[in-house]
Amino acid sequence: MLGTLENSIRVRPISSELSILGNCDGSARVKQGNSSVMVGIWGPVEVKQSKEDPEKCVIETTVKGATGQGSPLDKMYEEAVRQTCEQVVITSAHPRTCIQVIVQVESEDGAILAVMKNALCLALMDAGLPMRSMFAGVSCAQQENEELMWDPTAEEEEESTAQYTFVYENSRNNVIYVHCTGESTVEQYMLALQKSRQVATEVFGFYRESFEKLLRKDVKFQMLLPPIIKGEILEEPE
Amino acid sequence: MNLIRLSLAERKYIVESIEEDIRTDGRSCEDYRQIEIETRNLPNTNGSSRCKIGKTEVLVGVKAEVVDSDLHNPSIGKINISVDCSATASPHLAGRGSETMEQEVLSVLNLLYSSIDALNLTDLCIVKGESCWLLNIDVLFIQCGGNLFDAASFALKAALHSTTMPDVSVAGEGIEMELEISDDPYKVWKLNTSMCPICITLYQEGESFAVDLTEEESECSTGHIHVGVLPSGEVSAMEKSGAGNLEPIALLEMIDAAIRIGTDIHKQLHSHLLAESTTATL
Amino acid sequence: MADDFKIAQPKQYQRLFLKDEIRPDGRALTGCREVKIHVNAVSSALGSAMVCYGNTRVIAGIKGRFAEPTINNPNSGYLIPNMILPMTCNTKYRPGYPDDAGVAMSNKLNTLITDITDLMELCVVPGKVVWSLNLDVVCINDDGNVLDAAVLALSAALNNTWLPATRVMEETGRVLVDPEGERSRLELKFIPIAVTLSVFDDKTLPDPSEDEENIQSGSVTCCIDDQSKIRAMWSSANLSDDVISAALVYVQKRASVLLSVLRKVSKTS
Amino acid sequence: MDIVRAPYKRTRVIASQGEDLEQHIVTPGDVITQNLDFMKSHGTALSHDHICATVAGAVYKVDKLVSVKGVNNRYRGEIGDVVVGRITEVQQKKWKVDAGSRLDSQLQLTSVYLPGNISRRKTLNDELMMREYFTEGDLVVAEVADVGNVDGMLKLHMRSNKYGKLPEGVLIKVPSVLIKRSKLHFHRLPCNATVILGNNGFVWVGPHFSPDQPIEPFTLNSRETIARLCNVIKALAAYGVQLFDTIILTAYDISMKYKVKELLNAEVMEHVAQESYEHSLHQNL
Repeated sequence: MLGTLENSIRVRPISSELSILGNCDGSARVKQGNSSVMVGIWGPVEVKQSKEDPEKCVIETTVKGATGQGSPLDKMYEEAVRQTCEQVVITSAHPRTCIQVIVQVESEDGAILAVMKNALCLALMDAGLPMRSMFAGVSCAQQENEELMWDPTAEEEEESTAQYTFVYENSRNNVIYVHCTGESTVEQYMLALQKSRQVATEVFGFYRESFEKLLRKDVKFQMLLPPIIKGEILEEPE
Repeated sequence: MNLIRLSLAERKYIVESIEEDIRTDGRSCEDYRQIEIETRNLPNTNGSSRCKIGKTEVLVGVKAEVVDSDLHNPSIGKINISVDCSATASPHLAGRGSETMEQEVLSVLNLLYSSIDALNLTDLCIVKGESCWLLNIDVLFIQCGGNLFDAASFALKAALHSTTMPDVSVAGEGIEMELEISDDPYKVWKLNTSMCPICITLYQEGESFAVDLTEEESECSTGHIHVGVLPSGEVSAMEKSGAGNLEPIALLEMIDAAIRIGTDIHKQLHSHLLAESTTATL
Repeated sequence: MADDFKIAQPKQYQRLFLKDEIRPDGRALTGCREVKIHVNAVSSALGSAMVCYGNTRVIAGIKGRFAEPTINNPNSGYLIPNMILPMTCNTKYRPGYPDDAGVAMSNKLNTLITDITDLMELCVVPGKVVWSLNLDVVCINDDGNVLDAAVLALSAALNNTWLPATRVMEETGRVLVDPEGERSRLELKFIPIAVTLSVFDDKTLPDPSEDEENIQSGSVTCCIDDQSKIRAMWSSANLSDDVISAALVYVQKRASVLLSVLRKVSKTS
Repeated sequence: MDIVRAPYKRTRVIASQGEDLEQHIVTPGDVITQNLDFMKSHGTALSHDHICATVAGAVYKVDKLVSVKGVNNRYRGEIGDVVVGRITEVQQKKWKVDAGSRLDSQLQLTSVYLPGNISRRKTLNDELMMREYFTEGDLVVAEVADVGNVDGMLKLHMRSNKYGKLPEGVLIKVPSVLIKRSKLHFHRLPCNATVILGNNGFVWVGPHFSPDQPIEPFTLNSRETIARLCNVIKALAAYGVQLFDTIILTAYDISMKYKVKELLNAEVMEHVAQESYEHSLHQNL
């Protein structure tokens, strides 16, 4: 993707596939380097009465690691995925329903939380769920010489002194999720927060590209395009 | 795996169609859907493959590690298969819902590879009585659309075929023995998969039987047998499961069909894998 | 009447108070509940502490046992944190198996204390026996902000942990605790303090109560150590950079207050 | 025929039009317009004095109403739609029907014509007999009578003798946007088969049938026809071609040069879908 990043920021190639699973409402696979995550979304569907919420839809998340055996980290990832969904999805639009989010890690080589979030965003978009905004996950690792390294591999993460994962949304460019571990000063933290935003902007561009590709491929979309507005643009914002 | 419910009318139509030898998607009873196989798709493994049959999609990864030899079998390596059904196959399978199905597939795969000839395990021995290779084989179902057993066995064979094992050099002796695993990507050897069986599952439907059932069709079947077929056309393993009973004559007929279909798929699988490995090395 | 309104319209209820720059429990917007620390609350543990944040009450206890080290790190001991949220502390937790929230919190504690002490110090007989310290954190009552209380309790407990002296039996090679020997203090490289801010509408409220946690749109937890370094941060709220840097300033201030309390308590014990 | 193969990568793109696609595609969070005179509809929301998109898709504007249509939306339902569904639960005086919408749909006992085809008061006896009429798993065809205001739950009715339980046949699920809106949903095709295109994306293929009469016994030929129809519908749907009776028939004719089971091959599916699509474009011009 990428062309407008600062020279110091390097990320691994990112690729995506959309609508890969036939039996769910939305799905996506995102690969960043050797990390690959697949997300499937069911819903909104009817929910058991015991879990029903009369005002909004309930979000349930399951995260499965690459090895099959559960890891204690999965629970933390589940919490992270649910929190992001609740931030972004307009849950009041579908009361009394439930959305199931299934995250399957296919192979893991660093920046896994960011890859999860990116796959999650594309899958939510693919499912056509109403969202306040898109979001993009960016991981970076701070090395011993205080330099930042974006989209680290597992090895680079291991060697770093601090690891950050930020998730940005695109309507106000705010941060909606932070996961940071290791040791850093407030200044280093703020620097990472601000610089990572550039990567997020690139990821948003990548999302758009992925979607245009999907929509172009399908005649399905052609008929969605209303003939009335073909060639006519809505009012440009002043 | 009772996820879809069919009406009596649909069941009747499906079973009658199989008895008439023209199934709901136009195949005859002994026709397979197309089997899409690609290998080396997981970069962090020694060998891997993805197999798609209709909607069914399965991913297999092989990871090798050095372990201590077994006391009772000092001169052979080990394999360890694990089967996992991703919740992406269906939300009902999240949590413990998929365990029965995983167990069933695992037992069939273990049965296929329980015979010592299936994979030449002596190749996996590094130092007799000291250390050997352990192949950790992860089978992951991504989508389920019927005929999981066969898909898993095809993917497993393809993954083993694509597996490259690093060379190991041994220095010293006794307690001071040290193993050095080379990381040179060209100093590798491949497993001999010529005797790896594949599984052909035949499902009993009413009065007749069929292979490669779709999800809807498996809903209506009463019982099935798994036949492990070798490339030579010999039967290496067999298991009957599910409800229903079989006439001995029908059973013979089914085995006959399994061998016929199995050898054909073996042949095609072999040439496909060969073609793929040559393009990969180029 | 007020109670009905609170149950039916919790968010409106909260907004009415916030408009007047006050929180439902009488605190100022940036006010925190009273914090109490009581170290060595459990006499049978190597180190322990009880922490109260208003009605939230958490106990941390550290128990040591001998264990075999791993082959890769023959001289390193273990620190195993475990967060227990029993059903009795709040009705939202289910009985029986560990609650998801508890597992997620244990993970957070684990990442936080990875480097807290030199694990080599926990070595008893190199390659053979090391100390394995179980850091159990039990929530007695959950009235919001359990994570902060848990981190504070854990820090206070670790800061007051004394390892007993050991001796090795000549004949059998077994390791025993020597009750007469001099105990050694567990040296910490840093003392982490967690400060949570709850985000509601456009306000960030420190030290949320349970009612506030139920209606918040997200929260930020920042862990700062005694050298003012960020040790961990978990945030699930929609925040601009300005809000984050303002929050960090607040967190630093608050952490230094808590830290001085913790130091005072440790000294007197 | 080769069974084992490498995965098929779709290369050809059926659609070639839509050069000006970009300006109509929005992703969630994009500002559609700042002009608040517009009324917002599906797929849009008000945020910070802008009308923003909440789904990824195309902007749609009718007079002052703006909406964004996404690709994979669940079936929403409109009054008067004909839907095919599966009974999931028998409850007191009503059935629950899975019709692919967000919540299971409801079918009241009072809104069903019972055998005898007369609209009469339902007795306690009828209530006890509910499982005799429709039981769990049965496929039914019905009409949408009402759409719930808040949660969008569909209420169905069967007050016509064309609605009711479906006999032996095959159900195919396609995305609901692929069903072309039309007045006719029951298509008695000349190839001796009936196709019901439910607005909810559930397509039923089976023999000709009429209420209260047993269907003719199947022949090899009729089974083959049904299988062929199923396969071409799947092929068209896989490539996102909108479904209506003539395109299905066109595709059916085009597919005649292949054996039925060859229609399962990705290449053949693509070929059939492409040719039928081009053919239908031609006819429309």
